Amino acid sequence: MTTTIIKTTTKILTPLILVFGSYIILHGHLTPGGGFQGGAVFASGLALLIVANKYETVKSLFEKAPLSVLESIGAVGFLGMACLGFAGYTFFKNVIANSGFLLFGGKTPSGINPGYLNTGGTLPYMNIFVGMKVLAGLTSIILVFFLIMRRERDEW
Amino acid sequence: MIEHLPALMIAVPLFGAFVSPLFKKKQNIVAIWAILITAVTVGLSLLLMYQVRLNGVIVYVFGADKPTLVLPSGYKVPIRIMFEIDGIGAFMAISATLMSFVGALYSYSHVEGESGLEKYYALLLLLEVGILGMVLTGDLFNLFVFLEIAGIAGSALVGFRNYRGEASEAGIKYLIVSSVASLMVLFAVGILYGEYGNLNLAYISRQVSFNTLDMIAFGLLFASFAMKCGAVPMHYWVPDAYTEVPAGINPALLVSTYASLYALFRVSFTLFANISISLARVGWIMSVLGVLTMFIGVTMALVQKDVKRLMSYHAISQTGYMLLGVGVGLTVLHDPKALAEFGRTAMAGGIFHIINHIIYKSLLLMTAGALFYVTGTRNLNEMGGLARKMPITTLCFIVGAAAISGLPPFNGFASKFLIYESSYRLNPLLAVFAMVTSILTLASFVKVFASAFLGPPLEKFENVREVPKPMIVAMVILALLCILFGLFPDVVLDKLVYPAVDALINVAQYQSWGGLA
Amino acid sequence: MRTSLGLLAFIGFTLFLLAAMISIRPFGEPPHREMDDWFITHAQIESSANNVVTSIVFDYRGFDTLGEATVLFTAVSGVLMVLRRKEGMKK
Amino acid sequence: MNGNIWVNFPFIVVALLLALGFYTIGFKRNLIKVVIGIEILEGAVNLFLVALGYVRGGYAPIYTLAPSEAANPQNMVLPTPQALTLTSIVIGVAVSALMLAFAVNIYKHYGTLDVTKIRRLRG
Amino acid sequence: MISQLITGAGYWSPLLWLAFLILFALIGYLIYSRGNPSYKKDTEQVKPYLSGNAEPAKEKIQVKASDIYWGFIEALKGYYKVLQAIHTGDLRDYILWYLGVGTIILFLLVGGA
Repeated sequence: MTTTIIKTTTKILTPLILVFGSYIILHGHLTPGGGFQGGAVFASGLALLIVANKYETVKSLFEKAPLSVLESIGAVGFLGMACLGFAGYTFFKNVIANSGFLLFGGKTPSGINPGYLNTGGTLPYMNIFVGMKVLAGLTSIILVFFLIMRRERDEW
Repeated sequence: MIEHLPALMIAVPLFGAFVSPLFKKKQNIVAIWAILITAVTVGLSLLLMYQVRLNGVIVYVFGADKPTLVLPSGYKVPIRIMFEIDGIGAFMAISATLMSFVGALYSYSHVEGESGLEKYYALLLLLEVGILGMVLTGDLFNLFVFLEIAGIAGSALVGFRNYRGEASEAGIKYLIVSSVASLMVLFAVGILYGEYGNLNLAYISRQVSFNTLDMIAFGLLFASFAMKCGAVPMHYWVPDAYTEVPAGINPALLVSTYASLYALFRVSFTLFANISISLARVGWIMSVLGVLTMFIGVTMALVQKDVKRLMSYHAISQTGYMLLGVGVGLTVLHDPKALAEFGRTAMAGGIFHIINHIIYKSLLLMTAGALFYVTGTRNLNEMGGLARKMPITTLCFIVGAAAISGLPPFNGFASKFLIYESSYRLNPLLAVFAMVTSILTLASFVKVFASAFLGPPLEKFENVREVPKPMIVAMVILALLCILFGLFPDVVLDKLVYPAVDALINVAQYQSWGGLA
Repeated sequence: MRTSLGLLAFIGFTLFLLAAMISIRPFGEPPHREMDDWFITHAQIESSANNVVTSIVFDYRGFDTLGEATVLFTAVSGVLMVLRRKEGMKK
Repeated sequence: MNGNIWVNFPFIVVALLLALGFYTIGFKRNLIKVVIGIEILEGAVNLFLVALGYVRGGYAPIYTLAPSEAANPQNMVLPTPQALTLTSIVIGVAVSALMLAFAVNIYKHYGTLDVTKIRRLRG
Repeated sequence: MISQLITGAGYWSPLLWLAFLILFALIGYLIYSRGNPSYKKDTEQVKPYLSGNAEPAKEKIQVKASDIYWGFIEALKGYYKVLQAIHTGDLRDYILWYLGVGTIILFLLVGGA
């Protein structure tokens, strides 16, 4: 399934898909979407890369990609953001919200507003970690299916 | 930090599971890491039980300003997820952590040399996380999430030996059964949410009424959890899964089955309290299911040739004892006199039987795994004369077999004795079935002992040695627990079991979040 | 035999599902929305997020999301373990 | 049976989808079709959860550049079912991935996906 | 204090039971040791009598597991035929049984409500 059309479409579309995925991850606390959705979009872009290339190319491209490390980092980071609440509050307490913290700590005006990126407390952090984790996980699932299909087609 | 104990119960094994895939290529290090984490969780669960005995129900609200801030200021409904831990939750938590620790210790040698071990130990820890979340949570949707975690981790571990086709077959069977059950649970939870606009177990249990929709939700929850805990005639996945899973995972898998049993009890006693009390029918359904489970399980076990499959059918039949004991208690729950006379004793027997059965069935399955480890087969027809070669395994097997067949002074007798005497008071037929089941259990274990350990030494097992140290240590720990629980049953009853029973009976305390509202 | 009994069970179960779905409250008129009203009115104050759903997913019910991420982690580990190439070298 | 049945039409559809999923699981011979049946069940339950949260004439519970009528919280649909649905969708993805992995392994060892032949464990 | 198990209809004490077990074992051993053998050693009196045939060598006897309780299973053949027939390893039957039992439970609960 590596015709010229698909290769060209992939070249054009993949960067857009990746950028859109990261946009969804980053604006999760303002607009529809969030870590899971953005991560899924990002992973679909990588999946396009996977299915549009040859087995050897994909293998050499993704062999050294630290997917499992990335997934573990995302998961542990998510857990760590949740553990911030142990400082005086409870597990999963949103400690950064409206605290004037440098990043994502701004105050949200009540009611309808155009939406400011520098708000949300721990939510954007969690979005980023979860997005990292989801894109790594889904990509590794697609990758292992792709590799095993190509590898064992002749065995079957 | 002590007030964050319920959160740590989940966070610590979760951290261990998230980190362990990083130990690729270093199999021994990841095994030791898993043993360490599980040991820490054992300590945490013991501390949790101490806290529960100290101050009743423990409530932990996730994301609130204070751990005990159930209701926001000036509001009438709980809005956040909370853990609500009473006697039986802590009881199940202790069994879960203990069995995970023993299983990790046993796995150190049992799966040594296989590939993908970092995933194996990560999934073992995740299975423990799922069980702990199921037994500690006080939120219905959260219960579903942890049910799915336990189911997925368990089925993935069932399929660990991916070079055997049977392992994958058992894995997909377990996975499909558990996902269907969890989806029906989610459907019932959705019905309850649509009616009462909340997901908190205690709050819904105060609101729940007697209309058709509630009864349908109750039936769906009942049937789903009954299938997940392997009640006949929905038990077919149990032998497949228990047979194919590596023996080091068997303890944790057993506890995950009984976490579903705990959820069944929680639903029947607490969530639908004012329905179950007005319906002794529910108790009768549970008791009849228990009797069916006991009898069909043990009669199927008699004709098995695969040693682990035989023991899995015994696991089914022992689950019947728990259903019978607690069902008898549920039948007379609204009758204070009968409850004081024999209902409380019956529930004590049923719940005491949970931990007893977890201990000795894990011991037996581990000895079966040891046989598989040294002989490479599970077929009883091909074994024989192994008693001389592996004396400690033989001794552990004798202890476990005596315990499961209810011979004094081992722990199986204590709980079965309570169940006999109390179920006899409700209906003598139940006790008769229980005793017949016990006799048949003894018979089938005599068969295993005679064909695997006794008999002349076979020449194909000439160079069989005793299994390595960690497996020995794990088995001996469980054997000692069998003997101790059998010799001092009253201590265990007072310290562990009766708090759990009273937590199930005393609904008002749970419904008011331990008096917080 | 098997098919007929299976169809019987299937039809009975379906009838109960239909009964439940017919006797449920009317569509679009939730009777109790206290919990959701709290979320809608307090999301911007407590978790400073315009998207109420995200504030629920990551703050009010964040623990569910942790479990959800754990489910995904579990499934990835399971898939990689079930489809691992190098099979165990057992004695 | 409150009033007319057409008000509850989405819920009826949920029940029918559940029945369809159970039929697919119970009476199809191909393992992949059984997996598809599980997917149908998941879709039905997700649809049920979302349908529970709908408020007639409601707006999405998002304040960013929302129309002015949405300022009244009573006009917003319930956000909780959407969060629950998100969770259960991700869980469904995880379950289906693992089931398909098992199916691949089973096909490699048994050479077939016929459920009536994948029966080495019985009795 | 001696540990005992109160069951509402009496009690059971494992330690007491163990003490009595040991006691009676001792008594039995005493009676056994008082007696003296009335048979002569290494004559045919001590050989097992298998209806006149010679006893086969111990190493030859390997009882297969499926031969144990043959009579029991033979007597319950009809019961076991039904039971084995129910246990088809078919994945779809698992779900169908769930549907059936769920229907029965729902009928018992809702029908009675």
